[in-house]
Amino acid sequence: MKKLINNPDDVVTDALRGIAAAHGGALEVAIDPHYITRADAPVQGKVALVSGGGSGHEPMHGGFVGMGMLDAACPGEVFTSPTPDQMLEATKAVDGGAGVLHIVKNYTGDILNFEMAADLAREEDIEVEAVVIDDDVAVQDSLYTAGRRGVGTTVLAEKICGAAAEERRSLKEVADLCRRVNDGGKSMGMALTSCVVPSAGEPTFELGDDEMEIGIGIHGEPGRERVALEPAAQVVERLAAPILEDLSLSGGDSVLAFVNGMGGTPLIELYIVYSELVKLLGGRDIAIERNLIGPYITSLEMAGCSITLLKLDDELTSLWDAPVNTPGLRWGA
Amino acid sequence: MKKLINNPDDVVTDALRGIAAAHGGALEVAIDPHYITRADAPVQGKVALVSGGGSGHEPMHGGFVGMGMLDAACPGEVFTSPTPDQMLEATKAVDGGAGVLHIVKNYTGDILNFEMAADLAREEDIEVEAVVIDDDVAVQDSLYTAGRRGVGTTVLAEKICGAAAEERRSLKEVADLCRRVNDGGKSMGMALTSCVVPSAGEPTFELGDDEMEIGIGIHGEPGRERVALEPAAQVVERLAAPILEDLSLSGGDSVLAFVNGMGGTPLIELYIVYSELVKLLGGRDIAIERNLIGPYITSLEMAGCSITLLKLDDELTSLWDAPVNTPGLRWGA
Amino acid sequence: MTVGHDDVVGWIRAFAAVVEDNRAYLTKLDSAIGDADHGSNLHRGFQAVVAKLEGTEENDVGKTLKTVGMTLVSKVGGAGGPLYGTLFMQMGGPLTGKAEVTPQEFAAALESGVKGVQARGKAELEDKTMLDALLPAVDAISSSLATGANLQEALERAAEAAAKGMEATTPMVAKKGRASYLGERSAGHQDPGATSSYLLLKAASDTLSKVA
Amino acid sequence: MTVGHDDVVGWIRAFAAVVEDNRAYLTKLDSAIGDADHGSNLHRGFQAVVAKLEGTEENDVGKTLKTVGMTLVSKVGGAGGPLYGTLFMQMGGPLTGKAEVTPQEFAAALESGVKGVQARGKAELEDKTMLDALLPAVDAISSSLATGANLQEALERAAEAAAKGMEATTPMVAKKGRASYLGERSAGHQDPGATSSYLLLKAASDTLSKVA
Ligand SMILES: Nc1ncnc2c1ncn2[C@@H]1O[C@H](COP(=O)(O)OP(=O)(O)O)[C@@H](O)[C@H]1O
Ligand SMILES: Nc1ncnc2c1ncn2[C@@H]1O[C@H](COP(=O)(O)OP(=O)(O)O)[C@@H](O)[C@H]1O
Ligand SMILES: [Mg+2]
Ligand SMILES: [Mg+2]
Ligand SMILES: [Mg+2]
Ligand SMILES: [Mg+2]
Repeated sequence: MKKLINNPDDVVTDALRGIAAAHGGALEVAIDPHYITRADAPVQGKVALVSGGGSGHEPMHGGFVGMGMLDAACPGEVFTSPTPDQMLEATKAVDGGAGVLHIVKNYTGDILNFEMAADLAREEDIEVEAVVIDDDVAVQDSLYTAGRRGVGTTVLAEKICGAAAEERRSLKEVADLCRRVNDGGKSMGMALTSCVVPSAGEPTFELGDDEMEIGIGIHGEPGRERVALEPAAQVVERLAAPILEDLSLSGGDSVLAFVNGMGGTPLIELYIVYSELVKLLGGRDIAIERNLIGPYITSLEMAGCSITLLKLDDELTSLWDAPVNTPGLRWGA
Repeated sequence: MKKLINNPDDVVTDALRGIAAAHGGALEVAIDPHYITRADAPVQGKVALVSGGGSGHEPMHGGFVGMGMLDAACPGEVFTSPTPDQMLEATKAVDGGAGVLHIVKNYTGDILNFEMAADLAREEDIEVEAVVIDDDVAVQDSLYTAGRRGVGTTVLAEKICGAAAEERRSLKEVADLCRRVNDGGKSMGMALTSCVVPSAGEPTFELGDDEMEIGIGIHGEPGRERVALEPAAQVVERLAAPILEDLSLSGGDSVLAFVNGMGGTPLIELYIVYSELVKLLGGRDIAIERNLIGPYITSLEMAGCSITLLKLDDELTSLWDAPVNTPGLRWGA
Repeated sequence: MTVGHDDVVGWIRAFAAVVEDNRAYLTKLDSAIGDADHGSNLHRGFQAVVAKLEGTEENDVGKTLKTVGMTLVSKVGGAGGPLYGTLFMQMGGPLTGKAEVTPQEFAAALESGVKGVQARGKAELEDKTMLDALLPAVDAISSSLATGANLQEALERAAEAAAKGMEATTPMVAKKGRASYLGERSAGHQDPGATSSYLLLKAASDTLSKVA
Repeated sequence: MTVGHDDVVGWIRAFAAVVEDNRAYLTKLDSAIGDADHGSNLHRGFQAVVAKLEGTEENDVGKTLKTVGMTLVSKVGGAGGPLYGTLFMQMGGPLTGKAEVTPQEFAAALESGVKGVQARGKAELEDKTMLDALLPAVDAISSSLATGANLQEALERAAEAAAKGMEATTPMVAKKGRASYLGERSAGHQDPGATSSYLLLKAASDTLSKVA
C-alpha cells in the first residue's frame, strides 16, 4: 500500500487536523466525535444543511462546508458511514432555529445512522428533515432492494440547496428542492483501477491491464460489468447513454454537466472526457448550460471518472450560480 | 497504459477542446498553434503575463489564465516545452501596450523556446521581459549545470505577479517582484509511483512496492534518491528540511505553505501531509500565514506530493489575497 | 444452569477476540461484494466495547448489553454499527434488572435483538445479510430448548444453524446492503455480515456452554 | 562529386525514417535520464518536415535546410526542437543560393550548424549532450577532407566518431539538460540526444556517400 499516511487507523483524524489547520478561519473541526462546521455556525434563522458519509471522497463533504453550501459535515471512517452521535452533535451545533436538513446518500449504513441521529435530534426538539440522494443509474432500482446509490448528484444538491438556504427558504422548501435536484440528476461512474482502503491494505478489486469496470460506485465496490479498455469517446457513450435514457432528456433541454474525477485521474483526462461529452450532447441538441469538472466526489486514489447530468431550469441555474465559499467549491465570494 | 484518452497523439488537442467548451466565457483557446488567453485580452495598459510549458501539469498553466493571474498560457505536448511560435502568438494576443512578462520554468527546452519567442516578439516591437523560476532544492545548483528546476513556486509567482499586474504596476516592477518570489520560494517533491507519458505508453521509471523516490521533478524524471516507504511525518521531514535550510527560515518568520498533489494522490492524503507540515513548522516557530493544498502543478497521474514554502511579507500576503478568477484558483471574485 | 453477568461479559470478550483474529478475513469477504471495511468496522467497535467493559462494576445483564449496543452504534458506523448495535440494545431490554438469566430468558432476549435488526434493516431471509445466519440460529435455540435441550446443546444447534445460514448466502443474489448494487454478480460470495453473525453465535456456544 | 538539392532532401527523408524506426528506442533512453519524449518529439518534427518537403519546387540547398530548421523549431518543442532547429537553420545559412555544394562547403556548413547548437545550448564537450556526438563528427569530416579523403570516406569517419562520442556519454555525469537534475545518477545511461545525433550522421553517411 503506497499512501502518504502515518497509520491506517489515524487517516481520518490526521486529515481532519490538516483541514482544521488549513481552514481555521472558515471551518471548525471537532475531533471527538468527528464533525466539521462553518465557523459562523449556527446561522440564526437559516435552515442548516448537514451531510456526511464515509471518508475517502474528499473534498466531499468536509470541503463543501461554508457559506452557500453545507453548515456541517460528518466524516466517518474511510468508506464507513459516520455514527449517529456525530450527526447529532453536528445537528445541534448548526441548528439556527429554522430546522436542519440531512442530505443522505442512499447506502444502508448512511440511512440507518442518519435515521438514528434524526430521532435523537427530534428528541431534543430540533426539526429535522432528511432527503436521500439515489442518483446512480448503474444500479437497478426496485422496491425490494436497497435501491440506487447516492453519488455525483449529492455535490450538486448540496450546492443548490445551500444557496436556497442562504435565501432563507423554509426547511420544507429546501427539502423539496433537494428532492427535485435528486429527481433531475443522474450519474454513472467507471474505474480504470481499484482503490486501496487503508485499513484493508490491498486493492478492493483486481482489474487486468486491459480492463475497466463500468458502473462502479464511490467505495471501490465492483461495478456493473467489466469490459476491455476503450477510447474516451466510447467510455463517455457508455456512461452518458443510460443517464440520458433515465432522465428522458431530449433536444432543447438544458443540463448541468459534471465530469468528476475519482481521485487518481488527472485533470487533463477529465477535460478529454468533457470534450467527448460535449460532442455527444451536442449531437442530441442538449445544451450544457453549466459545467463542473474535477475531483469532487472521489474514491481515494481510484483512477476513473463519473458523469452526472442535472436537468436545469432557471431556478436551479440561478441557485447554482449563487455565491459559494467553501474549500472545495468557491465563486462569487 | 490506462488513461481516459482517445489517442496518445491527440491528448493535448482533445483536452484543449474540453477546456474551450468548459470555460467559453472566460477563456479563448487557439488550436493552431496551441495557446489559451483571457477572453478579455488584451487588457489595455496592463502588463500581460504569459507562461507555458509542457502539458501534463494541469491545472497549470491553462487553468491559471484569468483575472488576477495569467493573460495567456502556452501548452506544449505532454512534458515537452511549447514552441516559439506558440509563445509569439500568445504574446501578441495579450500585449496591452504595457509589455509582456514571460514566466519561464528553468528547463533547457523552456528556456530556449521562450528565448526565441522573446527575440521574435521584440522584433515586432513588443517589450518582453523573462523571469526564470528555479526553486527545486532537490537539484544542486551550480554555474556549470542547467541549475535547478522550476516547480511549485511557479504557481505562487503567477498568482502574486498577476495581482501586481492588475494593480497596473510596470513591467519592470512585476518582473522584479517575480524574481523576489522566486528567491523566497523553494520546493521539493516526492513520488510513490511513476507516471506514464501517453506517447511512451509505459511508466517512465519503475518503483518497487516498498519504495519511494525523493526529489523528483514534475516530468517523471527520476529523483535524488530512492528510499524505503515511510510514514507521512518522515516524508514531510525529508521534503521540508532542505527547504528550510535553503531559505534559512528561522523562528518568527511567516510563510505560505503549499502542499501540492502530483495528480494521483487524493486530497485526504494531502491534508495529512499538511498536518505534519504544520507540526514541523510549529516546532520551529515558523508561522504558516497562508496555505494552498491540492493538485495545482501535477505530473500526470503520478502519486506523490511536493512542498513549497514561500517566505511572506505584508506585500506578498496582500497580493496573494487579492481577487483571482481562473478555472484553477479562484477567490474574491 | 443460569447465565450470569460475568458469563455474558465473557461471551462479548470472546467475540471481540474472534473479531480481532478474523478482521482481515471479514474485510476480505467485504472486498468481494462490498467496500472492504466490515472487519475493521467490527474490530474498532469491539475494541471500544472491551475498553468500556474494563473494570466495570455493573452487574445488570440488560444494562451491560445495552452499553455494548450503544458503544457499537457510536463507534462502528456503516451498516454494521446500527445493526449490531440494535441487536445488543434490544437484547438488553428484556434482561434489564437481572444479574443472571435463565436459558429461556437468554433465548427470548436474543430473539428480540434479532427482531430489532430486522425492524431496522428491513431485510428478509435470503436477502443475503446477517439475518440469514441470525434468524435460523434463533429458531434453533428456541426449538432446542422447547424440546428439552440444555443451553449448551441449544447453543451448539444455534451455531450450526448459523453456519448453515452463512454458507447458504454464497449462491444468493443480494437484495439488501451494499452487495445489492452488484446484482447478479453478488452471487458466489459469502456475505461478510452473515459470517460475523455466525462467529457471534459460535462464540456464544464456545463460552456460554461452559456455564451450562 | 557535389551534393545536390535532391541529395540533401534524401538525407533528411532518410533520417526521418530512421527516427520513425527508433522512436521508441530514443524515448526509452530519455525515460532513464529524462522525461520520455525525445523519440516522439523528433518524430513529430520530422513528420512535419517530410510533409513540408513533399512536392517542393525549391532548388536552393540553403533555403531548404532553413525550412527544415524552422519547421523543427515550430513543431518539436523541448530542448531538442530549438537545438536541432538551430543546427539546420545555421547549416542552411552558408549554403543559401546554391543548388549543389562541394564536400568542403557541406562540411563547413555542418560545422556552422553545430556551432549554432553550442551557442544556443551553452554546453561543452562531455556535458553528456548531443554535442558529444556532433563535435567529434564535425572534426572527423574536416580532417578527413583535409587529408584528401572523399565525401564518402569523410562521412564514414564522421559517423564512426559520432558513434564513439555517443557511447562515451554513457559513463558521463550530465551537466546540461534534464539529465543534469539526476546528478551522479545520470551516469550509466547513454544520452538520447547524442544517440539521435549519431543517427543523423549515420543517415548522412548512408545516403550521401552514394552521391560521392
Ligand atoms: N438491511 C440490512 N439488514 C440486515 N443486514 C444488513 C443490511 N444491509 C447490510 N447488512 C449486513 O451488513 C453487512 C455489511 O456491514 P459493513 O461492511 O460493516 O457495512 P457497510 O456495508 O456499510 O460497509 C453485510 O454483509 C450484511 O450482512
Ligand atoms: N544545453 C544543451 N546543449 C545541447 N544539447 C542539449 C542541451 N540540453 C539538452 N540537450 C540534449 O537534448 C536531449 C533531450 O532532448 P528532448 O528530450 O527532446 O528535450 P527535453 O529534455 O526538453 O525533453 C538530451 O539528451 C541532450 O542531448
Ligand atoms: Mg462501509
Ligand atoms: Mg521534454
Ligand atoms: Mg462494508
Ligand atoms: Mg526529453
